[in-house]
Amino acid sequence: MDNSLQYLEIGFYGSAIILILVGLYGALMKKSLIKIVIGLSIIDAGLHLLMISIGYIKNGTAPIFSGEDFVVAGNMVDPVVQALVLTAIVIGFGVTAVALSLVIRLYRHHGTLKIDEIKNLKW
Amino acid sequence: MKKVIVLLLLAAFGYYLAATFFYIDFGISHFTNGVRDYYLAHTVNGLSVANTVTSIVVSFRGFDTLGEVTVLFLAASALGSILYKRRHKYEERVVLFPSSRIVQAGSKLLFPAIILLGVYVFIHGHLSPGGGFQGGTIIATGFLLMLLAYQDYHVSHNILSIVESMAGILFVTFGLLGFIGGGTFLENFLPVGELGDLFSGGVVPIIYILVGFKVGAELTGVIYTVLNEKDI
Amino acid sequence: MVGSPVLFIAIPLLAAFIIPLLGMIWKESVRILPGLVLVYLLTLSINLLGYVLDNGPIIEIIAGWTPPWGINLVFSAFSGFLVTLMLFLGLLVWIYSYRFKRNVDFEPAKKYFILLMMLITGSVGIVLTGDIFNQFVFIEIVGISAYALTAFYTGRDSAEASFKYLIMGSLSAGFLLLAIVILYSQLGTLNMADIARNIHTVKPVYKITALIFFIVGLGIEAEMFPLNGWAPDVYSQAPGPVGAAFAGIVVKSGVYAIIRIVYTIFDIEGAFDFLVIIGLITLLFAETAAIKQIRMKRMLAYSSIGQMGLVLVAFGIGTEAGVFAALFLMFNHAIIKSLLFYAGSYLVFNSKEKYINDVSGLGKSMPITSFLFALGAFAIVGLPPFAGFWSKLYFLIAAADSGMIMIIALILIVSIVEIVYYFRVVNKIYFSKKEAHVVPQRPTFNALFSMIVLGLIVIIIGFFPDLITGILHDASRDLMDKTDYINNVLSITH
Amino acid sequence: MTYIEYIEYIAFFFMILGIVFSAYRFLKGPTAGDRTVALDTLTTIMVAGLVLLAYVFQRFIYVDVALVYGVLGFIGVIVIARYLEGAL
Amino acid sequence: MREVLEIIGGIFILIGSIFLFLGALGIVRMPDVYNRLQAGTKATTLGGMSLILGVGLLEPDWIFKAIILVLFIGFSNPISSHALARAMYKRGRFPILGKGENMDAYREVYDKNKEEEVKS
Amino acid sequence: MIGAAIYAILSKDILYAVIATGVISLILSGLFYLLQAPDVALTEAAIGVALTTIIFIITIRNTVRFEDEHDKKEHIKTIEK
Amino acid sequence: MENTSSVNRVAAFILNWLFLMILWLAFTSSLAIQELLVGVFTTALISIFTTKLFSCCDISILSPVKIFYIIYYLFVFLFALIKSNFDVARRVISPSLPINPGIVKFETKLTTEYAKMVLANSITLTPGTLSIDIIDNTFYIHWIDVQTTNPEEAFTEIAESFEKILLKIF
Repeated sequence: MDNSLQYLEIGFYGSAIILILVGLYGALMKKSLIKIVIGLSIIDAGLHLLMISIGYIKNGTAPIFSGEDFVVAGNMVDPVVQALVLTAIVIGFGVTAVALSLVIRLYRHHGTLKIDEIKNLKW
Repeated sequence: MKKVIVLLLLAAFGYYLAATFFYIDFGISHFTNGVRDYYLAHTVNGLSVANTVTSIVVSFRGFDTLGEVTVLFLAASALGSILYKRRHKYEERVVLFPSSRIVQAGSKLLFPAIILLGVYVFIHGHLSPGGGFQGGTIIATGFLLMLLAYQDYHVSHNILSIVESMAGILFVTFGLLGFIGGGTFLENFLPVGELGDLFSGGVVPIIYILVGFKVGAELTGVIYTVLNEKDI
Repeated sequence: MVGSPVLFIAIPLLAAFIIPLLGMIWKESVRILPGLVLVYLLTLSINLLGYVLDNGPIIEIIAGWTPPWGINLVFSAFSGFLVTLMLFLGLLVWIYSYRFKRNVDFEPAKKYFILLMMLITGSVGIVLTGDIFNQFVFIEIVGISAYALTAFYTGRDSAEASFKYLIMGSLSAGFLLLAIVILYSQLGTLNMADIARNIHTVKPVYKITALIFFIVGLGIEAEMFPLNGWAPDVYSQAPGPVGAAFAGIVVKSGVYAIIRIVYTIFDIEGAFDFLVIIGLITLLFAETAAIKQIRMKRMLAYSSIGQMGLVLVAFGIGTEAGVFAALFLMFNHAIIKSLLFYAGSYLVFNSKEKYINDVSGLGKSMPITSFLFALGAFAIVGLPPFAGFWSKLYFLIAAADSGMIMIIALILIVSIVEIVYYFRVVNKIYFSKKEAHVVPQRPTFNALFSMIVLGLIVIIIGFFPDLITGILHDASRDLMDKTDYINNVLSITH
Repeated sequence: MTYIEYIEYIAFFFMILGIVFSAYRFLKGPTAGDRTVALDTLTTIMVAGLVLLAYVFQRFIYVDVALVYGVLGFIGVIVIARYLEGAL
Repeated sequence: MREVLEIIGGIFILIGSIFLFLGALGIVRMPDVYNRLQAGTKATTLGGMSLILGVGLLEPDWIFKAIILVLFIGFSNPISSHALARAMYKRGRFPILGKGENMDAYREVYDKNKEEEVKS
Repeated sequence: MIGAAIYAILSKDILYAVIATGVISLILSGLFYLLQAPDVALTEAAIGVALTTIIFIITIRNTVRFEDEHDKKEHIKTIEK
Repeated sequence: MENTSSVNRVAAFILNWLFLMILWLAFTSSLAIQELLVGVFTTALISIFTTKLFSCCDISILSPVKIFYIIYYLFVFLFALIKSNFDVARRVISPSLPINPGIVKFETKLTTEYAKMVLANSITLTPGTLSIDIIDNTFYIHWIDVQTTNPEEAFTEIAESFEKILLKIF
């Protein structure tokens, strides 16, 4: 069991950081508003992965004391980050929904999604 | 040119992040006397809740959850206010034409099962993975399936908003009931019961069930609002 | 004890959940209930503030878990003062907007008042909470209500401003989350006092990284220099009272969060210099931008950013006198900028483009509004008989005590710039020919009432500054005393 | 290593290969339908994989996740299909 | 008894994983959406079912949940692939046809619908 | 997952990008599961797979599917081919 | 008439309740008294709200004959499923891709919606076929290896064995 997961462990931080960077690139460079929102949600995904991997403990188990096989608390992974990520995911969903409704409004008003053409206010 | 600059900046930022985080070793515990061990010890002894994540979300950091529920509530309100149109008819068709008979029959059969799954997830939030948010989301997704499959399926807006408000009010009221006997906000005032039983954990499962109802109603409302949004 | 600080959060939430239900039965209640809640909270906070000034801070624990395990709220002299100020301004915003746009439908009105109440509640929560992740949640509450309120009017370019705000807001939330997770991974706790107690054990590299991320994340709310691109657009596109609420309430909570991070949690000396530098940059940038503006609300917005830069500089001085001056500046800014926004938004009420030129010659047709605007303008640039004078004076004294002569010179130059652009407006109001196409709009009774209250406060504080300095001294002492904060929070028992 | 562990390794190997193939189809795939097929396949493979992982971890309660996963993945595919149909 | 169950479960898992792999291979190799759906649906459905059943056999306590999952997969997978196939046809992605006459019986329905759409 | 993320950012067709976000959250929740966080995996699956997808898709329906007109023409060409 | 419909509704309610209760038992996998109590309560509540939708079959489905046919159907179906998988495996692995795809149609004698759905699902999972649409009684089937385009022959080839049993169940 240990060996099969060992190779995966190396990549967690790396993939989280790459996700953050890819999302940032999307949010900063893309022209389409929806792409920007997608970039934001990718940043969120990377952050959540980063947080969870910080809380991981090798050979740990989930912080649930299940009835049939009572597990000792010693080798449980960190429950706090999990609770934080739970909160963060729900909040991120709320923000995404609001952002997309704003995108719809902007499209109604301007008839385009390109950020270059929406500049009544100076960007 | 701008692209190159941004890419370079991003690379620098990524290097910085990587340099910071790779020193935080993966897979070991980084601190000795954090709050984690207290939580793990007291979730069984103090609250008799099996799922530590649930006990943290609902009891130790219950205030966060209140805020989080509020965020969803605000998001639903914000959607309503941003997309508001004066001549808004709720009788408007949600989808253009009904889906095929197979999908209709299938979703009819699956709908009760999905709702039951959602209810199961939030009732057992303190025993197994899951809880109010997840259960509420599953319920909302079940409604989404029905809304997609049928052309004339309607969810009453008033009922949704009543369920949502009642769940929220009860949540805060349960919090305020914690003041009974000189306690604090959101304090557990019920007997905690035996670990692993369904009726255990004092107010934790009750609050999570309320959260489930609230999130389910809110997200269904969000889906409904968005589905009705159409250029005329 | 007269009440519990947790009511500041619980009661508005309860009201927010009740409002949709009551609104089905009695439509007017959606406008009245938020006001009642705010009145109640204001009395509560005044009572608590009186109690706190005599007996020391109130630490409220939640869910029966003592810090650092549970979340706690801290109502000290410093936070209590800010909360009272915010609630007072919030009440005025409510009065002002009670009949703002009479023709607004029921549904938007309901949402407007819920969102406004939650904006105020979220800001109060940011100030009260003693837990960094809880602060993040409240920041998101403020954020979402702010996005929605900015985009409230469908006609203008408000969605664009709101979208801009949203992008920056969620990027900054990401940075905040990163900072929180770095601190958590090192210390295993999220409580501010606990972090402050153990921060010296953290390696400097993590400390600095976390601090930078925190400041970047919170700088959005506080309108710090590179992150304030949203502010002018938002102020100019949001409804008038909402702009006042941003300037008076949201920004204050952002500054509070930064100050709490820098003063209490971290023990890095360089952070103060950093605040001074960034404050100065913000100030210079904003004032130079403000003088170029041709639109009323954008000018006010840049002026507001400049004031926040000034506040940051004052906090960056790092002495008790500096903190005192900063608090006084914040108080004045909150009062006066709200007044300017209220009056200004009526001056350009019927003008489509909201140019400054459109206010020409309105002094005759709108005497009270014009007078109040002029009063605010005189006060904010720091002319002697008004409130702004004292705060600038205290600020200069504090800076001189710390030997920052260059800064004094810079601030004086900037003040002259301020005088130029504010007096330009006042000059237009009184001594220019009236433009034909602008129709003056009489303020409603509510609006007039709240403006006059603010104007009276400006004058009274100007003549009797001692009314407020006592509280401010207590508050600044409270902020400076870090060990006391840690001990108070961590020694609380159930 | 026991007999079951060998089986697990082989199963994981095949599943990862399956994930790689469907990812290839997802990235390649000329139309939206192909991508959605890849998503559907991926969901099924993941559900099976989650159940197998639950067995590896020896935690019964983990199966809940797989259950929820199956339900929601199905609805996600229906959503995309309804959009492609032009019904939304 | 336990050993027998283990052996049977192991075989089920093996078969399941091989079919999952074949399904994925199928969606790579097949030439158009409909054929990919054919391969994807059938192989992954049986693969997932047998793998989950195998795990259920290995751990007899889990068998009920495993059966529910199996039923669910068997029920929902064909529905979703049917919905997808119909959607693709309605979008006008006609299948690759083999040799023979009158191979596309659904085309007439599609054309009729299109005509009605044009009229209205 | 990273491939899907890069694809989501680079693809010209926003619908494909949306499906890619579905794949991202699918694999992400698998990783959460590997990291022994079933609660989070459940949440991510519940929110990421269906709800986010529907909201994005409705946005696409109410706006446009492509980043610019040129891409749309290309797309139609490939369909007709 | 009124009477029978209300009887039907009660029957549907009981069936729905039973169905959900079985699901609940499987979800919890426990017979603790608290779980059962809560389960009975919640499933009753849910079935009250969803009975209107849940109309797949009347109460007679619980009769032993029909249950026997259901089990028999399951066996036939499983056999077909396994056969179809080996068929797919053969096609996928063989390098030349032996396919000859096309769409055929045929009529069915089934009347109820659910029977059609089950038939369509079974067709999708049996060798080389994928149901694309049902319009009234006509099935449109994508066939990976078309042997005949004649509706009757296609029917005997694809669906006859299932339909025989389904007619007995519904």
